[in-house]
Amino acid sequence: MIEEQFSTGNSFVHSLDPRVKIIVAIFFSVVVAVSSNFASLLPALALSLFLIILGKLSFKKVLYRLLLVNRLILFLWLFLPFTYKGEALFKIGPLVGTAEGVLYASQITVKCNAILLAMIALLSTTSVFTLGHAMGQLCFPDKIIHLFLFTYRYIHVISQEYYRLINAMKMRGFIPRTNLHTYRSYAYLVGMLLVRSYDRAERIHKAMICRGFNGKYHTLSRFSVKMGDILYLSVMLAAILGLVILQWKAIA
Amino acid sequence: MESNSLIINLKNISFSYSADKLILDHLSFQLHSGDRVGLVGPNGSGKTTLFHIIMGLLRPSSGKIELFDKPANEEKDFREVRKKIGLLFQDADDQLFSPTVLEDVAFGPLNLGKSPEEAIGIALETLARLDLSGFENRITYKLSGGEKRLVSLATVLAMDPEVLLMDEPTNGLDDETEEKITDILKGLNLSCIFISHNLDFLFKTTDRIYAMANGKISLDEELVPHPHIHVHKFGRLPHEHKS
Amino acid sequence: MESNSLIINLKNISFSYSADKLILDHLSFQLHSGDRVGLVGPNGSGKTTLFHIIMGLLRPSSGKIELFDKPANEEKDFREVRKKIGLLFQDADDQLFSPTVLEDVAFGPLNLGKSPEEAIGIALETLARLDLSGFENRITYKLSGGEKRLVSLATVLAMDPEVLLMDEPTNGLDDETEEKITDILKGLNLSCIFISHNLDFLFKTTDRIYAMANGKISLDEELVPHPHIHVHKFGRLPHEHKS
Amino acid sequence: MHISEGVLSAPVLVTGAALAAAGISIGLKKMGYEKIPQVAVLSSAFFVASLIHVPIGPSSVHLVLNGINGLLLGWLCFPSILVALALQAILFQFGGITVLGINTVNMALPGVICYYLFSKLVNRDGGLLSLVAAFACGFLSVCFSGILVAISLVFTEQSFMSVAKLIILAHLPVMIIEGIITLFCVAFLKRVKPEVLGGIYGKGA
Ligand SMILES: Nc1ncnc2c1ncn2[C@@H]1O[C@H](COP(=O)(O)OP(=O)(O)OP(=O)(O)O)[C@@H](O)[C@H]1O
Ligand SMILES: Nc1ncnc2c1ncn2[C@@H]1O[C@H](COP(=O)(O)OP(=O)(O)OP(=O)(O)O)[C@@H](O)[C@H]1O
Ligand SMILES: [Mg+2]
Ligand SMILES: [Mg+2]
Repeated sequence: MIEEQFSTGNSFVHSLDPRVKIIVAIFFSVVVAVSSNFASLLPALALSLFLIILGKLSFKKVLYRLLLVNRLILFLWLFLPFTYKGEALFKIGPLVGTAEGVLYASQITVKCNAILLAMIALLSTTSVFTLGHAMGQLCFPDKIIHLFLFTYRYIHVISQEYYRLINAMKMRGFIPRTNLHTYRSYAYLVGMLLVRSYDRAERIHKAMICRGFNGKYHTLSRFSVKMGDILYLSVMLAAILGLVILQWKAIA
Repeated sequence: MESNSLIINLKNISFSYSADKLILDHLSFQLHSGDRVGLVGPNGSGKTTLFHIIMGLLRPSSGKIELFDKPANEEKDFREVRKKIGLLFQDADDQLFSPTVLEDVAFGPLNLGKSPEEAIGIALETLARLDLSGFENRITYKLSGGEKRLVSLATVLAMDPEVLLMDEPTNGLDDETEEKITDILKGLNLSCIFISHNLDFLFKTTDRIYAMANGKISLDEELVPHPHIHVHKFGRLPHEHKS
Repeated sequence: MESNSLIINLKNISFSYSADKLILDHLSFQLHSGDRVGLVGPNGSGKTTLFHIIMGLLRPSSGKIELFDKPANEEKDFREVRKKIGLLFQDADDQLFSPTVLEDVAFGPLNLGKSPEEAIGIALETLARLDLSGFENRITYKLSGGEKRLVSLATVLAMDPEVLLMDEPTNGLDDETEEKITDILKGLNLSCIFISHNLDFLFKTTDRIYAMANGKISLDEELVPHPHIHVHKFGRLPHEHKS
Repeated sequence: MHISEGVLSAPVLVTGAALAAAGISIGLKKMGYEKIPQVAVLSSAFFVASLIHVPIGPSSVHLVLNGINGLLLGWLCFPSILVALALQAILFQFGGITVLGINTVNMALPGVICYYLFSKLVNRDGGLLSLVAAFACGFLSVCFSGILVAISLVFTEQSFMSVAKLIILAHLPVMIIEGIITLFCVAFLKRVKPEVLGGIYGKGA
């Protein structure tokens, strides 16, 4: 169920220092999210596509991801052209689509996909555990980091428990339908998962205590910055600065 | 049901979880009505996987599955079959998800379309059959390991299956509970496949033992009786020599 | 350390999770340095509970605990003791909570105040000792059951304990892995208590076996060797007669 | 319930991030280091459970469960939901970095509100009242989330109004299902392990 589809590979992007990738991802996302002009959005989309190519990721898999995530965008397309005020561009029955509406919807689409592609190229090419450690070194609050690492660790154990339970239900003829029996059974399933997690948490806590845990977490991970990392970081930050200038010029 | 009819027929089944390792490798296997079969093999050899393939919880990458003389390919086909084949999971904890024993045992019959009254009737009857009368209102989660195992068996038997697949039924049980389960299983008049690391248990409850290795199943039909001497400490505590 | 000194001394310990059932009932038990002890008993007889009492994870309702000749009453007392007693849990998934094997094995030494470099050194050494070199960067949740068990053992040994408590170390393992663990445990020069349902395993790894029942512990010291004849099918598959 | 990247305006994103930061810091204060494994394992359970799709007519919806998350975790549901959303963003690209704050607020704030509204009622011995409270908890938490999502959209751009209304309307069946699931789930927990509901997580450090 939970696979890190893009995290393995031997491209240049895969070998980058995860801290560099996180910094670039944050700057890129923020700049693109607040941009409001095609003059900067289209170069941003091009840049993120370039990152995907650099990561040697399978286009088919990436495209599939995009399709899944673009459903809300599709939904917006059904409305925005008609509700956004502006000059009439086309008519479907009584509905009037405006040029501004279409432009606005296209803008959102480009923004969303540019950010998504960059996230896939930067974050999804790193294993979640590595990301967690890197965030720790970037001075994120350490409680969050440990919560993040622990949560990911146990998602696998609990999803296995979930699959075994749901299989056991199937095995006894359970077929989900729209009825109370179905909802009650799912509720019991969720309840059982929660109870088991509670117990497991207690056992883990005990196991930690037995190994001398006294509330303080230590981390072992350290990363070393290579020449390539610095180069990449400088080029990317320059490119993002370029996007800022483009956007600023367009407004001015 | 005609005796000796073919219940499970697997032909050239291959399966893998990930590209790098084939778990089942062109495996073929047949179970006839009335067969009582044991299955042994090292950890990770794919025994549990095989059960899940038979039940349609996992789909093979190639090969053919025929159950009760009909090909089974889609979820729809397996849904029918699951009413007739009962699977007991390796970990009884995975099988019991309702708050009380009664609700859990009645879950299957309810899914088969029985009315709540009928389902309760069937549940109580099945519990009685396994000597579990009085357990109805116990909280499943608080049962002991052996009790959980017995109640799981009840949940499966309540569906009145023709075939029973059990994954390591004696794992982690103490001798007394193990003996109780062995007796119950010996007494059941069903076709069955039991996975176990416990050869002595299999010897008592099955007629034939297959071994799984390298993604294939092989049968060792020969009886190789061999006397040997058994000496050990701890002889005063109640204990039993299996086989 | 002086040999034969008293390491664990439990006097009249009583414990219950809920008012209606006493799990430990005025239990007394002693472990001396160098003792290798097995513990058997039916499911739910309180074996795991006993381990948790020794480690101070549960507090008895009455009775006295002395560890390494000092009374242990409060969390503070137990903290010291936990550095010297290593506990292996029944479920390895509870024990391995770090992302990677190296981090998990280094967790204990780090808590004992070692520097990261020292901790890594100890971790690598311990892994090598258990034949697990090369496992450092494996993701813990992706290990197989047997591997998890071995790595859990490494996490405990990395703390260099004087006493080892293990809760059903061979449960669910195939013969080969079981044998490997048995060999490793036989080779360890530690005092230990092993809980197991597997008498043959205990016979190989311990000198004495205690039985737990009705909230008490009793010892059966007598050796009762008794020959008997063992005949079974399936003799051609590689198998081993334990004991 | 997620809002994708690129949809919301800068002021909404910044407000969301600020509110989330406030909620998270309250949550983190209440979460001592020794509680991290407990909250984490429970968060994983919620993560997994929220991937369950339950059928409704010809379609299906996935569970949200922010009501029961709030009941169990109180303010800690802020960090819990933050981490779950971050993982969804990394693993499935649902949501993203800039919307992480607003999405966290939209899910976690209703959880906290429901904790204050219903925690006492749900934990009462009285049968019917506590069940009604459980239903209301599940129903309203999704309802509030829907309203917050709608507000985020409308504050971004007036022309989102009809989309926002439709989103709330579309969530009506989800609210009912969440109510029912929460009701049965609470009934389950009360019978099987009432301590879980007792709010040992929620009651602060
Ligand atoms: N969900 C899964 N994803 C990936 N690999 C899996 C999964 N389940 C099992 N495996 C792997 O498939 C192999 C076969 O597993 P399976 O559980 O069928 O073995 P088994 O014979 O039942 O072993 P055991 O005696 O330990 O129960 C093992 O190597 C296991 O690690
Ligand atoms: N956290 C708990 N709350 C309430 N009761 C418990 C708890 N843990 C264990 N028990 C009960 O206490 C009894 C003793 O449990 P314990 O786990 O110590 O047994 P055990 O001898 O280790 O059994 P097994 O061989 O199955 O591991 C059992 O009846 C069990 O149901
Ligand atoms: Mg198995
Ligand atoms: Mg135990």
